[in-house]
Amino acid sequence: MILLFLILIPLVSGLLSFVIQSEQVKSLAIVSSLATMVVSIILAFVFQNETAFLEIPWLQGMGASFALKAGGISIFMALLTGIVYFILFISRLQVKLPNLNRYIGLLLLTQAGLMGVFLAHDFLLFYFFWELALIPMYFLASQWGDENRVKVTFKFFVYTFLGSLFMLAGLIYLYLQANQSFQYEHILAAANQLDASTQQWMFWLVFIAFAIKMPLFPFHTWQPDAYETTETSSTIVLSALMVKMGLFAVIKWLLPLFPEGTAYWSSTVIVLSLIGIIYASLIAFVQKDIKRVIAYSSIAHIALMNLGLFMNTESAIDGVMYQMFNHGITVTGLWLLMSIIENKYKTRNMSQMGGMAKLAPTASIFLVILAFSNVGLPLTHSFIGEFMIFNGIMQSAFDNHILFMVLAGSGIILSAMYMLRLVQKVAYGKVPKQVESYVEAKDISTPEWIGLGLVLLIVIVGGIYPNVFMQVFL
Amino acid sequence: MKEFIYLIPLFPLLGFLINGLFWKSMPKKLAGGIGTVAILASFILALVNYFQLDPNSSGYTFTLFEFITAGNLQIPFSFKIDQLSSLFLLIITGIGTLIHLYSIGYMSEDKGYTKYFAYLNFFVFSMLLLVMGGNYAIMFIGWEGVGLASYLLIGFWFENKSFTNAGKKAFIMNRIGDLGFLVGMLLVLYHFGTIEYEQLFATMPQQGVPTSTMNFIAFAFFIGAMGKSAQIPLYTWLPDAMAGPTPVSALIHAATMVTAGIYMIARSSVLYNLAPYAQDFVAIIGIATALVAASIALKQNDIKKILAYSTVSQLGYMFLALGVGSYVGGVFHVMTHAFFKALLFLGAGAVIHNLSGEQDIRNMGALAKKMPITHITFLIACLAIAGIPGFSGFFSKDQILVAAYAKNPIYFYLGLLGAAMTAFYMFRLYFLTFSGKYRGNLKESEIHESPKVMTIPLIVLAVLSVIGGYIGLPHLFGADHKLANFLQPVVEDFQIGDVAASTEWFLMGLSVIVVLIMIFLAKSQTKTGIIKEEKGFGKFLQEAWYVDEVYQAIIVSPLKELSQFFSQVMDKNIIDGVVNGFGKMVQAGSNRLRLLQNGQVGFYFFVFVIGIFVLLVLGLWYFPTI
Amino acid sequence: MPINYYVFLSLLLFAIGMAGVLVRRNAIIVFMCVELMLNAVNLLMVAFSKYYGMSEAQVFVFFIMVVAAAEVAVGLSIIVMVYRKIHSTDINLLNRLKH
Amino acid sequence: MELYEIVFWLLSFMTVSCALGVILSKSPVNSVLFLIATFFSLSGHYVLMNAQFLAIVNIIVYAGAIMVLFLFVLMLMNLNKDTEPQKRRLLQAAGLISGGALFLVLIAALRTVSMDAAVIDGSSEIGLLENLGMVLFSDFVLPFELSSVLFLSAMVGAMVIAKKDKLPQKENSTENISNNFKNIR
Amino acid sequence: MKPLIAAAVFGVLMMFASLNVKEKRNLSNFANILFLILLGINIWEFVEVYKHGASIEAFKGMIIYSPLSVWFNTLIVALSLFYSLYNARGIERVGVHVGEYYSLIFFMLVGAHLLSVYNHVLILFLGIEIISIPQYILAGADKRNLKSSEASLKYFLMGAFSTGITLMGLTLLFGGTGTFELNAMDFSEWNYMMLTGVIFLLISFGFKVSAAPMHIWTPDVYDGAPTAFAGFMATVVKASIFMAFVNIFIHFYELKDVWQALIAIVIVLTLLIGNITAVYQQSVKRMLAYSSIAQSGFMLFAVYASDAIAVKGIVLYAIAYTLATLMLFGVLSHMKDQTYDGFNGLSKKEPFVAFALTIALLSLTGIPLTAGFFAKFYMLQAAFNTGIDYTLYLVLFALLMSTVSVYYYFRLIWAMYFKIGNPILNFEISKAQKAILALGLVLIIVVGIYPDVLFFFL
Repeated sequence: MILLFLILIPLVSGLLSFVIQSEQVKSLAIVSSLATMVVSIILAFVFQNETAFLEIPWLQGMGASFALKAGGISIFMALLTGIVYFILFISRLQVKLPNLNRYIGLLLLTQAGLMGVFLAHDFLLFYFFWELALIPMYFLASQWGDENRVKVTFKFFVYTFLGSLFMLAGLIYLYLQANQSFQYEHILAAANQLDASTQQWMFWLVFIAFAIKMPLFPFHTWQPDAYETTETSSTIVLSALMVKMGLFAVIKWLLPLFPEGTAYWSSTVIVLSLIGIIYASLIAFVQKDIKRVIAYSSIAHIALMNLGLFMNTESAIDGVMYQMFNHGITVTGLWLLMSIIENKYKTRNMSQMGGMAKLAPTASIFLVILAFSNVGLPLTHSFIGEFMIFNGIMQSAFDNHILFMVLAGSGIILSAMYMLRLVQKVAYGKVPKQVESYVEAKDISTPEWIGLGLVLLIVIVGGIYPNVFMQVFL
Repeated sequence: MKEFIYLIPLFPLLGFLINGLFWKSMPKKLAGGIGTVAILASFILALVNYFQLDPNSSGYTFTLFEFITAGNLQIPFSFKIDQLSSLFLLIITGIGTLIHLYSIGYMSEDKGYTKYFAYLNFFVFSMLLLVMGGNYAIMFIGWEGVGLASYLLIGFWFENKSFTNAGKKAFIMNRIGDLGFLVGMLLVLYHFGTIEYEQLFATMPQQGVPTSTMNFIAFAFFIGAMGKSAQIPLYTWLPDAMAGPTPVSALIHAATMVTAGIYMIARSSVLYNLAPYAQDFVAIIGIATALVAASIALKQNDIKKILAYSTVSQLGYMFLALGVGSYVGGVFHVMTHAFFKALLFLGAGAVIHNLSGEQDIRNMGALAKKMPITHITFLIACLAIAGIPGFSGFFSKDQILVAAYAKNPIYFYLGLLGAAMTAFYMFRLYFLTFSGKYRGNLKESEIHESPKVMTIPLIVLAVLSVIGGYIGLPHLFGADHKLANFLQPVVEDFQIGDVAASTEWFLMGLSVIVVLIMIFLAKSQTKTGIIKEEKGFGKFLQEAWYVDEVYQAIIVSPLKELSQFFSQVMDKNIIDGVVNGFGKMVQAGSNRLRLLQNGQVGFYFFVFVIGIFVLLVLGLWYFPTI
Repeated sequence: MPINYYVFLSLLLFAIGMAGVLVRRNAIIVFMCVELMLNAVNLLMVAFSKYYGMSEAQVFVFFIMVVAAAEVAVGLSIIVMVYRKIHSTDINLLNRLKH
Repeated sequence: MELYEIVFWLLSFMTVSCALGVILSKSPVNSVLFLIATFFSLSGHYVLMNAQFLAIVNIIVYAGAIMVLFLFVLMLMNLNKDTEPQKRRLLQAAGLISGGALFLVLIAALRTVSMDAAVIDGSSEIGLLENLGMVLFSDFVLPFELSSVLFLSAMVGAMVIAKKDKLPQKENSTENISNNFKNIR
Repeated sequence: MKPLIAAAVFGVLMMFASLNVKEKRNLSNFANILFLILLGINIWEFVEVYKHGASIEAFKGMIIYSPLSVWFNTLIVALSLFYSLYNARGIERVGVHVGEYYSLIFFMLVGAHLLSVYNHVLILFLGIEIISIPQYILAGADKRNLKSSEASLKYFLMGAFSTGITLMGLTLLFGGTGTFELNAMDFSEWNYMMLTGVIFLLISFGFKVSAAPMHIWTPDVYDGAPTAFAGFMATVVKASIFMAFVNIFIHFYELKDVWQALIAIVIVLTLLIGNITAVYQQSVKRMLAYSSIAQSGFMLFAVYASDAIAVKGIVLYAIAYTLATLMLFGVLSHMKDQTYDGFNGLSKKEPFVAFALTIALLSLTGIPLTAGFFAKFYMLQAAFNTGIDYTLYLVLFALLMSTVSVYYYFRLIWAMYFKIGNPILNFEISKAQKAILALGLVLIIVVGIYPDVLFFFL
């Protein structure tokens, strides 16, 4: 029952906020997200060893049921969703946007979709939520953000929609193989019985949806534009949570479903991931727009995580799970900072920035720490995750495992290059003359402080004593 | 002490947290005090630890908590306390205390005073983690932590772009090394299943891992050391790192952090002993670095640059020691070098401080009278680094050179060449700074001796620079090598051939003579106090062999070009072009296809009939397979 | 006469009707060609009726005629309506709706 | 060669040539007349196959009523001349070729169907009015009733379409359009 | 049987009403009441058939009532009611003969009824004709508008042509099998005559459901026809014809090797032409015409599979597609400017309407939580069920084209929500109409969440 709350609270409050016109919608958002977070925390830390399961009859004629199951990674991702949403709402308390109630409503609906994706234990239900998360996102991204947003969002939508349609084809095929049942176990059994060649093409049918969502090189081109143009909250939901759907789906669905297909294609995926790491990092290195730096950095990090998933080692997959959480948290903080910086300098062009360490020392401190968390410096939680992934890569049975490890590891050098460049351009140096007249010298506001503080707390605690979080899924 | 060992890193951490969290409201004096006291407390604990250490046991491992436990990956957050780490603890906290003390004076007029001490404490904390760590993972935490602290402190004056560039450069170069470290560590984990020193080194020789693998692992680790300890080809960050406040240069870029690589290899001596080729490689890189850096130092005019290249060069010596198997020699030199190099930097700092930031030795001179304590201590340090008998540097350097000779005489002769150059540039520096005439712009009356808080550390270090060598007297003198004995349970020299006593005397004498000649040469060169514009080879040396330019041309620029290509062409036009191409294709197809609908029924009938025809033909002839 | 002859004859008529639809541009003539096609069907149907000895087929033909008559009523009125507007029955002249 | 064979060939020739006349004659009125002739020859075929009732109906309904309607409309519009400028010979050739090709395809397919029982034997009863009436009003009563619906809708439709409405003209008035079209022609 | 009679009688009633009632509004109200009664009669009939359990044969096997067919018919009538309730104002504005329009619609429902229950091919033929002839007229109902007349003429000429094809097909089928009753047809020993007949039928049905390459009349006719009627033609009529299409091809199962391949080709062409051409359109109405072609491509999967799932799928698709398209056409009939730009900023002016249209568009795109998703789902499931090896490629192609469809559907959302403008309405969207939109919205979502609601008796 507690699982249902995770979906119902955001869903109901999301619908409710379309009705509320006044400022109260903010309190509603905070209360709702707080409640969701508390539920997810309870689920994660109190019931951690029990597998929560819920099944409500739904389409019995079709063999689909409203089945939710929380255990391991599902619960961990639900926790991430709960935390990120709370941070999001609390730290953007003072933001002024037109049609705020709709904005918040759509965000909450997206949350419901995300929760559903992470908890669904029925293939059809999973697909439902997969799309449910996408649609409000489309409106969020199209309605609030930069000028270019509508086109960019449209591309994003079409791209991901195409992917999910491929998954739909795979889903129907499996459904028929499983004697018309969508139950996870039945689908799993049916998929495992497929012969190798079928698994090989089925793999791509399903994986392409996830790969676009992640996004994996070369399916990534929607992402930088989308991140650049969307409003910060949407960006956070997109990059901290939505892209995790792809990774999550690989863990929960793809890998167990098609072991032979995975084995057959993993070298291809690995090569793509490795290219993605280096390629995206290099691009991030020369971006002028601060948001695009984070966007490309995100591609590189996701590529590393995807790489870990296809290593077929326990350590890598554990690491990826942890790193998904870490990346979600860190990137949330980074996007918050990017929006603070943008508001301060009224531009996103790095070359017109500088001297933030003087203007807003607290923000700069957060920036530096989160930048280093993004780089994977020890004592931040990203280090633990990346370390485990690297270890997993090293332990894998591939002949070239050392080469993979070195190439993947080059990401840590490149990430330092672009993140430090960002920090230097933004925080250091002097305030450029041309922006001096209108730059706001004020430091971050209290809500932002709370949000970023929470991020920081998780970053550090997760980096020093990771078991606090890792016990949730181990 | 065992149960309280975690207090050693905890104090600096607390200092960091207090200064870091309350940086806005912290009174200036308190900040310095907190910072210094935190390190002092650690130093005292380190002393206690040192004295409680059982000289015969090989130390103990103290597990604080489970760090990473996931599946078969079990990494505890543990400390390994043994002779090696205890020694380093002493060096770090000891010199750290002195430098903190010195900083109170040196940084007294800086706005980022509190921040400075917070960073410095964080550095010490990381460094302590590095040496105390009970496994490679903890070492790596400290390893990267010191990198971070170094980055922050180099770019301490963040408004200056070239300073922050230097910090960035340092961090990124270190990161390249870190990748090597990481690969090495993970390979160890892969082959031996643990990275916990105690289990690892106890069983390593018996595991039967092929030598080629061991070489590879050792090589990977050495890449890490190259980055951190500024060896060829990753040394160029260190001279730039002098952008930071001078005490920082003293502490981080001379005395402690840069020796982390030596510590790591000494710690992994079991591994390196099993990896002969990697050892040779270490030695070659070491001696090459020593020579290259020394040659560059010959022609530098910035006081800190000279010291920086000197540091690189000395670090090369240490690696030479490690490479030829003289781990004790390496560690010994680390210690003595820490004393005299910290002293040199602090002295230089005092000079710079009192000359209002002037760093160019062409604008100095005749400071001996104005700053007597600084002068004397600086001279001691110069004598020590040049290897004048009686001073600490002499003993450690001699031990290294003898070991090198035992391995291969070429190492010795090259090392001797390096020592000669060292003596030359150090005394060139000394003479130009302290003797002759004052060539700067300041009024001479404005130049005065530093405050006590700055001179006391100088004096202490000067004393240490003199006596530090006596714990490692060569066997030749009939005395015990105390340091070797002390380290014996943990690290031992490896396969160093015996050198006949007479040969040893000869070598020692040779080096002393060469050094003395060089000092006089330096004296004569600097008599006029005028340094000519360099030309030809001199210019080449002055410009540091154009290494930075070469790196820029063959690595950085192509990388940037490539990135620009990826960003502008590959991503925008090719990959995204394909994606958008689909959209455009659909649009264009739509534009063509809609012309089919030309509005004329006659044509529609045609389309219809053709459709009928095609379907009939296909249906009646092509498909019937019933 | 074997039924094949009638099949061929009917198909020939049908094809002629179809060709007429394609060739002619006068709406009325086009419609007449369609009637020709219908009559081809009628002929075939009668032949089958004979072949199978089923009078239902002839009733079917009867209904085809009924439908044809209804279509003619509607069709001619549409043509008249169009003619009133554009004073022509040329089918290709009407192409305001396109693309 | 039996008599009925001669009649069959004769009628067939007439049918086909009249049908060709429909599509090839330039004057619409001629086409109509050719079509009526076709219907007559088809009625001859029906008689040959002992479908006397249908033969009569064909003449009365088709040739009599429907074609007269056609003729009437043609006269009404005064289209008794060639209204199709023969510009697109190619298109016409293509039309004929398509029709021919389709015919060939069908023939080629149906040639293989072996149905060689004779259909002209002069002995069947099925075409008699009595039989047809029995079938029509017993088995086919539903279609019979439905055809009334069809006629009703056709009736209503013809009325809706053909009646001149008294309505205020919209912006794109009929007059303007007809003028435009006059200009085009 | 009762609904059949009732529909015919109601048609006649409307004719008489139009003689006596002068107020247009009263006529449409009367018609709405009649629709409601018809729906009631349909439900009554359905309950009877459902209670009876098995299928009922009537008129010596000419028609067969099965629960499914009567249920489908009930849904068709319900959708007609939905249509007429919303579009009453639109219909009134088409021309003077409002009563006659309604009476024609009732006659079309007679045809639709026949198309879902026929067993005798003559009934099928009559059904097609009864449903077609009123369409020719309705297309030309707006006599002030030349486009309407043009549409009518085009539709009529091509429709008559296709009648010839249909008849040839039916005749050849009879020649091949020697019977008119579908149940009695035996295809176990096939010959080219029946095969040719089947292909002819495929072509003629393809024409009616606007499958490429027989689709070519569709855009012009839907574009030219009065918006109020185009909606009906594109939805209810099409759905019933599809039902007939699937039902007849189920009987041709033994020949499936041939016609499945042909339908596969037709599907590919239909999806390609429908979707791709729709992309370039500027007029929403014309876009909807192409969209209806595209959706036909999807519905053709039911024919392709021709099994029990396909029939269910057609029911579902009919509902999903019809509801959504009716909503779109309904709102479209209000718009002065029927291009995309005419919709700019509709969300500001009519937020609820814009929202309802958005859901309708999402349903057409096939997004989960809307009826359109399950509709497509059933289609693809049915397709996969055939087990033919090239089905996968067919399905993938269909999905690819579905992605293309996002472009033109979302363009409308884009216009309504993200563009600024002041849309001008010909006449206000009344509260009642909004309520009907809301009903449609709820239905789309309910079916989207729980499609079993349509099959509760099966």
